[in-house]
Amino acid sequence: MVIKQFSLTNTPLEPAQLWQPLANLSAGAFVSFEGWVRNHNHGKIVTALEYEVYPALALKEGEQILAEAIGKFDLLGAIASHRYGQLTLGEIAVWVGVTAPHRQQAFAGAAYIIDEIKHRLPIWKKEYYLDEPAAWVYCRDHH
Amino acid sequence: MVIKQFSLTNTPLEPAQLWQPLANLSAGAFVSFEGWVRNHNHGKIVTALEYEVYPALALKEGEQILAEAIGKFDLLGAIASHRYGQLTLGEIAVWVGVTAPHRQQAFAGAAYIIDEIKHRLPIWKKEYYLDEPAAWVYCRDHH
Amino acid sequence: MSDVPKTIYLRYFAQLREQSQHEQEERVTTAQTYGELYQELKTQYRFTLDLTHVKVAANDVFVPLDQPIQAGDKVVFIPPVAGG
Amino acid sequence: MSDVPKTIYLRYFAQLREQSQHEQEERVTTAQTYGELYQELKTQYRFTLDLTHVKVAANDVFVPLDQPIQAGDKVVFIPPVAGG
Repeated sequence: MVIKQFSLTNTPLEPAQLWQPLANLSAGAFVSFEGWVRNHNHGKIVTALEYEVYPALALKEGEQILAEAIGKFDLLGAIASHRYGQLTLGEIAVWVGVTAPHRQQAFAGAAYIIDEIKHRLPIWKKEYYLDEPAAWVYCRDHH
Repeated sequence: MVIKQFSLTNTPLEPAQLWQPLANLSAGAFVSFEGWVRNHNHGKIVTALEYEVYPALALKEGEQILAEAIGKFDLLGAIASHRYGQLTLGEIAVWVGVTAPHRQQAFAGAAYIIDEIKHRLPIWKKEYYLDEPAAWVYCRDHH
Repeated sequence: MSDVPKTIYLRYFAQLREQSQHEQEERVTTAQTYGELYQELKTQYRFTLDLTHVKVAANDVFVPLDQPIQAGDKVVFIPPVAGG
Repeated sequence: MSDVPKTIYLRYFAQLREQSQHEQEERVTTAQTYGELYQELKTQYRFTLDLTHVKVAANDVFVPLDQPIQAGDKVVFIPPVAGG
Protein backbone atom coordinates (compact mmCIF):
# COMPACT_ATOMS: atom_id res chain seq x y z
CA MET A 1 0.00 0.00 0.00
CA VAL A 2 1.42 3.35 -1.03
CA ILE A 3 1.70 5.89 1.82
CA LYS A 4 0.63 9.47 1.08
CA GLN A 5 0.33 11.95 3.96
CA PHE A 6 0.42 15.72 3.82
CA SER A 7 -0.03 17.80 6.95
CA LEU A 8 0.26 21.29 8.40
CA THR A 9 1.33 21.92 11.98
CA ASN A 10 2.13 24.81 14.29
CA THR A 11 4.34 22.68 16.54
CA PRO A 12 7.94 21.60 15.86
CA LEU A 13 8.43 18.99 13.12
CA GLU A 14 9.97 15.77 14.42
CA PRO A 15 11.78 13.82 11.67
CA ALA A 16 12.33 10.83 13.99
CA GLN A 17 8.53 10.42 14.14
CA LEU A 18 7.55 11.68 10.69
CA TRP A 19 9.35 8.99 8.68
CA GLN A 20 7.84 6.04 10.53
CA PRO A 21 4.79 5.35 8.34
CA LEU A 22 7.23 4.94 5.42
CA ALA A 23 8.88 1.82 6.89
CA ASN A 24 8.58 -0.80 4.15
CA LEU A 25 10.64 -3.93 3.51
CA SER A 26 10.26 -3.44 -0.26
CA ALA A 27 11.93 -0.01 -0.14
CA GLY A 28 15.65 0.20 -0.85
CA ALA A 29 15.96 3.96 -0.67
CA PHE A 30 14.70 6.68 1.67
CA VAL A 31 15.37 10.36 0.95
CA SER A 32 14.36 13.21 3.22
CA PHE A 33 14.50 16.96 2.76
CA GLU A 34 14.32 19.53 5.54
CA GLY A 35 14.03 23.28 5.02
CA TRP A 36 15.71 25.04 7.93
CA VAL A 37 15.15 28.62 9.09
CA ARG A 38 18.37 30.47 8.24
CA ASN A 39 19.85 33.45 10.04
CA HIS A 40 20.18 35.43 6.81
CA ASN A 41 18.50 35.87 3.44
CA HIS A 42 19.65 37.99 0.52
CA GLY A 43 22.15 39.79 2.71
CA LYS A 44 19.73 40.64 5.52
CA ILE A 45 20.04 39.32 9.07
CA VAL A 46 16.92 37.28 9.85
CA THR A 47 15.80 37.07 13.48
CA ALA A 48 12.54 35.13 13.17
CA LEU A 49 10.02 33.84 10.67
CA GLU A 50 6.28 33.56 10.41
CA TYR A 51 4.29 31.35 8.04
CA GLU A 52 0.65 32.05 7.34
CA VAL A 53 -1.31 29.32 5.56
CA TYR A 54 -4.64 28.90 3.79
CA PRO A 55 -5.36 25.51 5.34
CA ALA A 56 -8.20 24.08 3.23
CA LEU A 57 -6.46 24.77 -0.07
CA ALA A 58 -2.96 23.96 1.21
CA LEU A 59 -4.03 20.51 2.37
CA LYS A 60 -5.62 19.77 -1.00
CA GLU A 61 -2.66 21.12 -2.94
CA GLY A 62 -0.19 19.26 -0.73
CA GLU A 63 -1.98 15.94 -1.21
CA GLN A 64 -2.09 16.60 -4.94
CA ILE A 65 1.67 17.27 -5.08
CA LEU A 66 2.39 14.01 -3.25
CA ALA A 67 0.08 12.09 -5.60
CA GLU A 68 1.87 13.56 -8.63
CA ALA A 69 5.29 12.62 -7.24
CA ILE A 70 4.17 9.07 -6.43
CA GLY A 71 2.85 8.66 -9.98
CA LYS A 72 5.79 10.22 -11.78
CA PHE A 73 8.55 8.46 -9.85
CA ASP A 74 6.95 5.18 -8.71
CA LEU A 75 7.42 6.03 -5.08
CA LEU A 76 6.42 3.55 -2.39
CA GLY A 77 5.51 6.39 -0.06
CA ALA A 78 5.62 10.16 0.30
CA ILE A 79 5.04 12.25 3.41
CA ALA A 80 5.34 16.00 3.78
CA SER A 81 4.58 18.37 6.62
CA HIS A 82 4.81 22.17 6.70
CA ARG A 83 5.07 24.37 9.77
CA TYR A 84 3.02 27.53 10.18
CA GLY A 85 2.97 30.26 12.80
CA GLN A 86 6.09 31.65 14.47
CA LEU A 87 9.40 29.89 13.89
CA THR A 88 12.80 30.50 15.41
CA LEU A 89 16.21 30.20 13.73
CA GLY A 90 17.33 26.65 13.06
CA GLU A 91 13.84 25.18 13.22
CA ILE A 92 12.49 22.94 10.47
CA ALA A 93 10.01 24.80 8.26
CA VAL A 94 9.16 21.85 6.03
CA TRP A 95 9.90 18.13 6.06
CA VAL A 96 9.63 15.80 3.04
CA GLY A 97 10.31 12.06 3.13
CA VAL A 98 9.94 9.53 0.34
CA THR A 99 10.71 5.87 -0.24
CA ALA A 100 11.31 4.04 -3.50
CA PRO A 101 12.81 0.77 -4.68
CA HIS A 102 15.95 2.64 -5.88
CA ARG A 103 17.72 5.86 -5.02
CA GLN A 104 17.27 7.75 -8.30
CA GLN A 105 13.48 7.65 -7.93
CA ALA A 106 13.67 8.68 -4.28
CA PHE A 107 15.90 11.70 -4.98
CA ALA A 108 13.78 12.79 -7.95
CA GLY A 109 10.56 12.38 -5.98
CA ALA A 110 11.75 14.35 -2.96
CA ALA A 111 13.12 17.16 -5.16
CA TYR A 112 9.86 17.32 -7.10
CA ILE A 113 7.79 17.58 -3.94
CA ILE A 114 9.78 20.42 -2.37
CA ASP A 115 9.94 22.31 -5.68
CA GLU A 116 6.17 22.11 -6.06
CA ILE A 117 5.56 23.01 -2.42
CA LYS A 118 7.64 26.15 -2.88
CA HIS A 119 5.80 27.17 -6.02
CA ARG A 120 2.23 26.06 -5.39
CA LEU A 121 1.38 25.65 -1.73
CA PRO A 122 -0.75 28.58 -0.51
CA ILE A 123 1.53 29.52 2.37
CA TRP A 124 3.28 32.83 2.93
CA LYS A 125 6.48 33.70 4.73
CA LYS A 126 7.14 36.87 6.67
CA GLU A 127 10.76 37.47 7.59
CA TYR A 128 11.71 39.59 10.60
CA TYR A 129 15.05 41.38 10.26
CA LEU A 130 17.54 42.90 12.64
CA ASP A 131 17.62 46.40 11.16
CA GLU A 132 14.69 46.58 8.76
CA PRO A 133 10.92 46.23 8.80
CA ALA A 134 9.56 42.71 8.47
CA ALA A 135 8.55 41.72 4.94
CA TRP A 136 6.54 39.07 3.12
CA VAL A 137 9.04 37.31 0.90
CA TYR A 138 8.32 35.43 -2.30
CA CYS A 139 9.80 32.39 -3.88
CA ARG A 140 12.61 33.96 -5.92
CA ASP A 141 12.83 31.02 -8.24
CA HIS A 142 9.43 31.88 -9.52
CA HIS A 143 9.10 35.65 -9.62
CA MET B 1 33.54 25.48 9.63
CA VAL B 2 32.60 22.81 7.13
CA ILE B 3 31.68 19.46 8.68
CA LYS B 4 33.09 16.32 7.02
CA GLN B 5 32.72 12.97 8.79
CA PHE B 6 32.87 9.50 7.30
CA SER B 7 32.56 6.42 9.49
CA LEU B 8 32.05 2.65 9.44
CA THR B 9 30.09 0.84 12.11
CA ASN B 10 28.84 -2.63 12.93
CA THR B 11 26.00 -1.34 15.10
CA PRO B 12 22.66 0.10 13.90
CA LEU B 13 22.81 3.54 12.26
CA GLU B 14 20.81 6.16 14.17
CA PRO B 15 19.72 9.06 11.91
CA ALA B 16 18.42 11.03 14.91
CA GLN B 17 22.00 11.16 16.22
CA LEU B 18 23.95 11.19 12.96
CA TRP B 19 22.63 14.50 11.62
CA GLN B 20 23.42 16.52 14.74
CA PRO B 21 26.91 17.80 13.86
CA LEU B 22 25.34 19.34 10.74
CA ALA B 23 23.19 21.82 12.72
CA ASN B 24 24.10 25.23 11.29
CA LEU B 25 22.12 28.47 11.27
CA SER B 26 23.53 29.34 7.84
CA ALA B 27 22.08 26.20 6.27
CA GLY B 28 18.70 26.44 4.56
CA ALA B 29 18.55 22.88 3.28
CA PHE B 30 19.25 19.45 4.72
CA VAL B 31 19.00 16.31 2.59
CA SER B 32 19.50 12.79 3.88
CA PHE B 33 19.68 9.46 2.09
CA GLU B 34 19.24 6.05 3.69
CA GLY B 35 19.85 2.74 1.98
CA TRP B 36 17.52 0.14 3.49
CA VAL B 37 17.94 -3.65 3.39
CA ARG B 38 15.17 -4.88 1.09
CA ASN B 39 13.41 -8.23 1.23
CA HIS B 40 14.06 -8.89 -2.46
CA ASN B 41 16.61 -8.18 -5.17
CA HIS B 42 16.42 -9.06 -8.85
CA GLY B 43 13.51 -11.39 -8.22
CA LYS B 44 15.09 -13.32 -5.35
CA ILE B 45 13.77 -13.33 -1.79
CA VAL B 46 16.45 -11.90 0.48
CA THR B 47 16.52 -13.05 4.10
CA ALA B 48 19.65 -11.30 5.42
CA LEU B 49 22.67 -9.34 4.33
CA GLU B 50 26.34 -9.19 5.22
CA TYR B 51 28.78 -6.39 4.44
CA GLU B 52 32.51 -6.99 4.54
CA VAL B 53 34.73 -3.91 4.46
CA TYR B 54 38.40 -3.06 3.95
CA PRO B 55 38.50 -0.49 6.72
CA ALA B 56 41.71 1.46 6.13
CA LEU B 57 40.98 2.09 2.46
CA ALA B 58 37.24 2.57 2.94
CA LEU B 59 37.78 5.33 5.50
CA LYS B 60 40.19 7.14 3.18
CA GLU B 61 37.94 6.73 0.17
CA GLY B 62 34.87 7.80 2.13
CA GLU B 63 36.54 10.98 3.38
CA GLN B 64 37.72 11.69 -0.17
CA ILE B 65 34.18 11.31 -1.55
CA LEU B 66 32.80 13.74 1.06
CA ALA B 67 35.57 16.24 0.28
CA GLU B 68 34.76 16.05 -3.44
CA ALA B 69 31.04 16.62 -2.79
CA ILE B 70 31.71 19.58 -0.50
CA GLY B 71 33.92 21.18 -3.15
CA LYS B 72 31.67 20.49 -6.12
CA PHE B 73 28.40 21.61 -4.51
CA ASP B 74 29.46 24.18 -1.90
CA LEU B 75 28.07 22.09 0.92
CA LEU B 76 28.17 23.39 4.49
CA GLY B 77 28.55 19.86 5.79
CA ALA B 78 28.55 16.22 4.74
CA ILE B 79 28.37 13.13 6.91
CA ALA B 80 28.15 9.51 5.82
CA SER B 81 28.25 6.26 7.72
CA HIS B 82 28.20 2.69 6.37
CA ARG B 83 27.23 -0.46 8.25
CA TYR B 84 29.24 -3.65 8.04
CA GLY B 85 28.70 -7.13 9.42
CA GLN B 86 25.33 -8.87 9.58
CA LEU B 87 22.20 -6.83 8.79
CA THR B 88 18.56 -7.78 9.00
CA LEU B 89 15.73 -6.73 6.69
CA GLY B 90 14.65 -3.11 7.05
CA GLU B 91 17.90 -1.97 8.67
CA ILE B 92 19.83 1.03 7.37
CA ALA B 93 22.91 -0.05 5.41
CA VAL B 94 24.18 3.46 4.70
CA TRP B 95 23.26 6.96 5.87
CA VAL B 96 24.23 10.18 4.09
CA GLY B 97 23.35 13.67 5.31
CA VAL B 98 24.35 17.02 3.82
CA THR B 99 23.58 20.69 4.41
CA ALA B 100 23.80 23.59 1.99
CA PRO B 101 22.50 27.14 1.69
CA HIS B 102 19.91 25.99 -0.89
CA ARG B 103 18.15 22.78 -1.76
CA GLN B 104 19.58 22.17 -5.23
CA GLN B 105 23.10 21.91 -3.85
CA ALA B 106 21.97 19.68 -1.02
CA PHE B 107 20.18 17.22 -3.33
CA ALA B 108 23.07 17.15 -5.79
CA GLY B 109 25.62 16.66 -3.01
CA ALA B 110 23.76 13.81 -1.34
CA ALA B 111 23.17 12.06 -4.68
CA TYR B 112 26.85 12.42 -5.60
CA ILE B 113 27.99 10.94 -2.30
CA ILE B 114 25.79 7.84 -2.45
CA ASP B 115 26.63 7.27 -6.13
CA GLU B 116 30.35 7.38 -5.39
CA ILE B 117 29.99 5.22 -2.28
CA LYS B 118 28.27 2.57 -4.38
CA HIS B 119 30.94 2.63 -7.05
CA ARG B 120 34.15 3.26 -5.12
CA LEU B 121 33.95 2.27 -1.48
CA PRO B 122 35.81 -1.03 -0.86
CA ILE B 123 32.89 -2.80 0.76
CA TRP B 124 31.21 -5.99 -0.39
CA LYS B 125 27.70 -7.27 0.03
CA LYS B 126 26.68 -10.90 0.45
CA GLU B 127 22.99 -11.58 0.09
CA TYR B 128 21.36 -14.57 1.74
CA TYR B 129 18.32 -15.95 -0.09
CA LEU B 130 15.36 -18.09 0.80
CA ASP B 131 15.86 -20.82 -1.80
CA GLU B 132 19.34 -20.29 -3.20
CA PRO B 133 22.94 -20.18 -2.02
CA ALA B 134 24.17 -16.85 -0.67
CA ALA B 135 26.04 -14.71 -3.20
CA TRP B 136 28.34 -11.70 -3.35
CA VAL B 137 26.45 -9.14 -5.38
CA TYR B 138 27.95 -6.26 -7.37
CA CYS B 139 26.79 -2.79 -8.09
CA ARG B 140 24.76 -3.39 -11.26
CA ASP B 141 25.05 0.21 -12.34
CA HIS B 142 28.73 -0.32 -12.86
CA HIS B 143 29.26 -3.81 -14.21
CA MET C 1 -28.46 39.41 -15.20
CA SER C 2 -24.86 40.47 -15.42
CA ASP C 3 -25.43 43.62 -13.38
CA VAL C 4 -27.19 41.88 -10.55
CA PRO C 5 -25.08 42.40 -7.41
CA LYS C 6 -23.79 39.19 -5.87
CA THR C 7 -22.91 38.47 -2.27
CA ILE C 8 -19.56 36.74 -1.82
CA TYR C 9 -17.33 35.87 1.13
CA LEU C 10 -13.70 36.93 1.08
CA ARG C 11 -10.75 35.78 3.21
CA TYR C 12 -7.45 37.62 3.15
CA PHE C 13 -3.96 36.27 3.77
CA ALA C 14 -0.46 37.72 4.20
CA GLN C 15 0.07 41.17 2.71
CA LEU C 16 -3.51 41.30 1.40
CA ARG C 17 -4.73 40.78 4.97
CA GLU C 18 -2.42 43.46 6.27
CA GLN C 19 -3.24 45.97 3.54
CA SER C 20 -7.02 45.40 3.70
CA GLN C 21 -6.94 45.20 7.51
CA HIS C 22 -9.48 42.43 7.18
CA GLU C 23 -9.20 38.73 7.85
CA GLN C 24 -12.54 38.15 6.16
CA GLU C 25 -15.36 40.12 4.64
CA GLU C 26 -18.86 39.59 3.31
CA ARG C 27 -19.15 41.75 0.21
CA VAL C 28 -21.73 42.68 -2.41
CA THR C 29 -20.14 43.20 -5.79
CA THR C 30 -21.15 43.84 -9.38
CA ALA C 31 -17.79 42.58 -10.67
CA GLN C 32 -18.28 39.95 -13.36
CA THR C 33 -15.05 38.00 -12.89
CA TYR C 34 -12.55 37.35 -10.10
CA GLY C 35 -10.10 39.56 -11.96
CA GLU C 36 -12.55 42.46 -11.96
CA LEU C 37 -13.21 41.84 -8.27
CA TYR C 38 -9.50 42.02 -7.52
CA GLN C 39 -9.22 45.38 -9.29
CA GLU C 40 -12.15 46.66 -7.22
CA LEU C 41 -10.45 45.57 -4.00
CA LYS C 42 -7.05 46.83 -5.14
CA THR C 43 -8.48 50.30 -5.63
CA GLN C 44 -10.32 50.31 -2.32
CA TYR C 45 -7.51 48.87 -0.17
CA ARG C 46 -4.54 50.14 -2.19
CA PHE C 47 -3.14 46.65 -2.67
CA THR C 48 0.42 46.95 -3.91
CA LEU C 49 0.31 43.68 -5.86
CA ASP C 50 -0.80 43.86 -9.48
CA LEU C 51 -3.35 41.38 -10.78
CA THR C 52 -0.64 39.60 -12.78
CA HIS C 53 1.01 38.46 -9.53
CA VAL C 54 -2.15 37.12 -7.96
CA LYS C 55 -4.03 33.83 -8.27
CA VAL C 56 -7.52 33.12 -7.00
CA ALA C 57 -9.33 30.27 -5.30
CA ALA C 58 -13.11 29.96 -5.20
CA ASN C 59 -14.56 27.55 -2.68
CA ASP C 60 -11.08 26.20 -1.89
CA VAL C 61 -10.21 25.40 -5.52
CA PHE C 62 -7.89 27.34 -7.82
CA VAL C 63 -9.92 28.91 -10.64
CA PRO C 64 -9.04 31.18 -13.60
CA LEU C 65 -9.14 34.90 -12.88
CA ASP C 66 -11.40 35.48 -15.88
CA GLN C 67 -14.02 33.00 -14.64
CA PRO C 68 -17.45 34.51 -13.77
CA ILE C 69 -18.21 35.03 -10.11
CA GLN C 70 -21.05 32.98 -8.63
CA ALA C 71 -23.21 34.32 -5.83
CA GLY C 72 -22.17 32.78 -2.52
CA ASP C 73 -18.58 32.09 -3.60
CA LYS C 74 -15.93 31.85 -0.91
CA VAL C 75 -13.13 33.81 -2.61
CA VAL C 76 -9.44 33.97 -1.66
CA PHE C 77 -6.86 35.92 -3.63
CA ILE C 78 -3.46 34.26 -3.43
CA PRO C 79 -0.41 36.54 -3.36
CA PRO C 80 2.92 35.01 -4.42
CA VAL C 81 3.58 31.99 -2.22
CA ALA C 82 6.76 31.03 -0.38
CA GLY C 83 6.64 27.54 1.05
CA GLY C 84 9.65 25.67 2.30
CA MET D 1 67.03 -7.53 -10.17
CA SER D 2 63.69 -8.23 -11.78
CA ASP D 3 63.82 -11.90 -10.90
CA VAL D 4 64.62 -11.37 -7.25
CA PRO D 5 61.74 -12.82 -5.25
CA LYS D 6 59.92 -10.28 -3.10
CA THR D 7 58.05 -10.84 0.12
CA ILE D 8 54.62 -9.22 0.21
CA TYR D 9 51.62 -9.31 2.52
CA LEU D 10 48.18 -10.08 1.12
CA ARG D 11 44.74 -9.61 2.62
CA TYR D 12 41.67 -11.14 1.02
CA PHE D 13 38.08 -9.90 1.10
CA ALA D 14 34.69 -11.21 0.01
CA GLN D 15 34.76 -13.87 -2.69
CA LEU D 16 38.58 -13.73 -2.93
CA ARG D 17 38.72 -14.57 0.77
CA GLU D 18 36.27 -17.42 0.34
CA GLN D 19 37.95 -18.84 -2.78
CA SER D 20 41.49 -18.57 -1.38
CA GLN D 21 40.35 -19.73 2.05
CA HIS D 22 42.76 -17.16 3.45
CA GLU D 23 42.13 -13.92 5.30
CA GLN D 24 45.76 -12.96 4.90
CA GLU D 25 48.98 -14.42 3.61
CA GLU D 26 52.67 -13.65 3.58
CA ARG D 27 53.93 -14.58 0.13
CA VAL D 28 57.17 -14.66 -1.83
CA THR D 29 56.59 -13.87 -5.47
CA THR D 30 58.58 -13.23 -8.63
CA ALA D 31 55.66 -11.43 -10.24
CA GLN D 32 56.73 -8.03 -11.60
CA THR D 33 53.41 -6.21 -11.36
CA TYR D 34 50.21 -6.46 -9.33
CA GLY D 35 48.47 -7.71 -12.45
CA GLU D 36 50.96 -10.56 -12.80
CA LEU D 37 50.57 -11.34 -9.11
CA TYR D 38 46.78 -11.56 -9.53
CA GLN D 39 47.17 -14.05 -12.36
CA GLU D 40 49.49 -16.14 -10.18
CA LEU D 41 46.90 -16.16 -7.37
CA LYS D 42 44.02 -16.76 -9.78
CA THR D 43 45.70 -19.90 -11.06
CA GLN D 44 46.55 -21.19 -7.60
CA TYR D 45 43.20 -20.45 -5.94
CA ARG D 46 40.96 -20.76 -9.01
CA PHE D 47 39.58 -17.26 -8.58
CA THR D 48 36.51 -16.89 -10.77
CA LEU D 49 36.99 -13.16 -11.32
CA ASP D 50 39.06 -12.10 -14.31
CA LEU D 51 41.73 -9.47 -13.89
CA THR D 52 39.60 -6.96 -15.79
CA HIS D 53 37.07 -6.96 -12.92
CA VAL D 54 39.60 -6.42 -10.18
CA LYS D 55 41.34 -3.35 -8.76
CA VAL D 56 44.31 -3.33 -6.44
CA ALA D 57 45.45 -1.36 -3.40
CA ALA D 58 49.03 -1.31 -2.16
CA ASN D 59 49.62 -0.02 1.35
CA ASP D 60 46.00 1.14 1.56
CA VAL D 61 46.11 3.22 -1.63
CA PHE D 62 44.60 2.34 -5.01
CA VAL D 63 47.41 1.77 -7.54
CA PRO D 64 47.48 0.74 -11.21
CA LEU D 65 47.56 -3.00 -11.89
CA ASP D 66 50.58 -2.59 -14.14
CA GLN D 67 52.64 -0.87 -11.45
CA PRO D 68 55.77 -2.76 -10.26
CA ILE D 69 55.53 -4.60 -6.96
CA GLN D 70 57.74 -3.36 -4.14
CA ALA D 71 59.11 -5.72 -1.49
CA GLY D 72 57.13 -5.40 1.71
CA ASP D 73 53.94 -4.17 0.00
CA LYS D 74 50.64 -4.76 1.74
CA VAL D 75 48.51 -5.83 -1.21
CA VAL D 76 44.73 -6.11 -1.43
CA PHE D 77 42.88 -7.11 -4.59
CA ILE D 78 39.49 -5.44 -4.75
CA PRO D 79 36.66 -7.42 -6.33
CA PRO D 80 33.67 -5.42 -7.65
CA VAL D 81 32.29 -3.35 -4.78
CA ALA D 82 28.69 -2.93 -3.65
CA GLY D 83 28.22 -0.17 -1.11
CA GLY D 84 24.87 1.27 -0.13
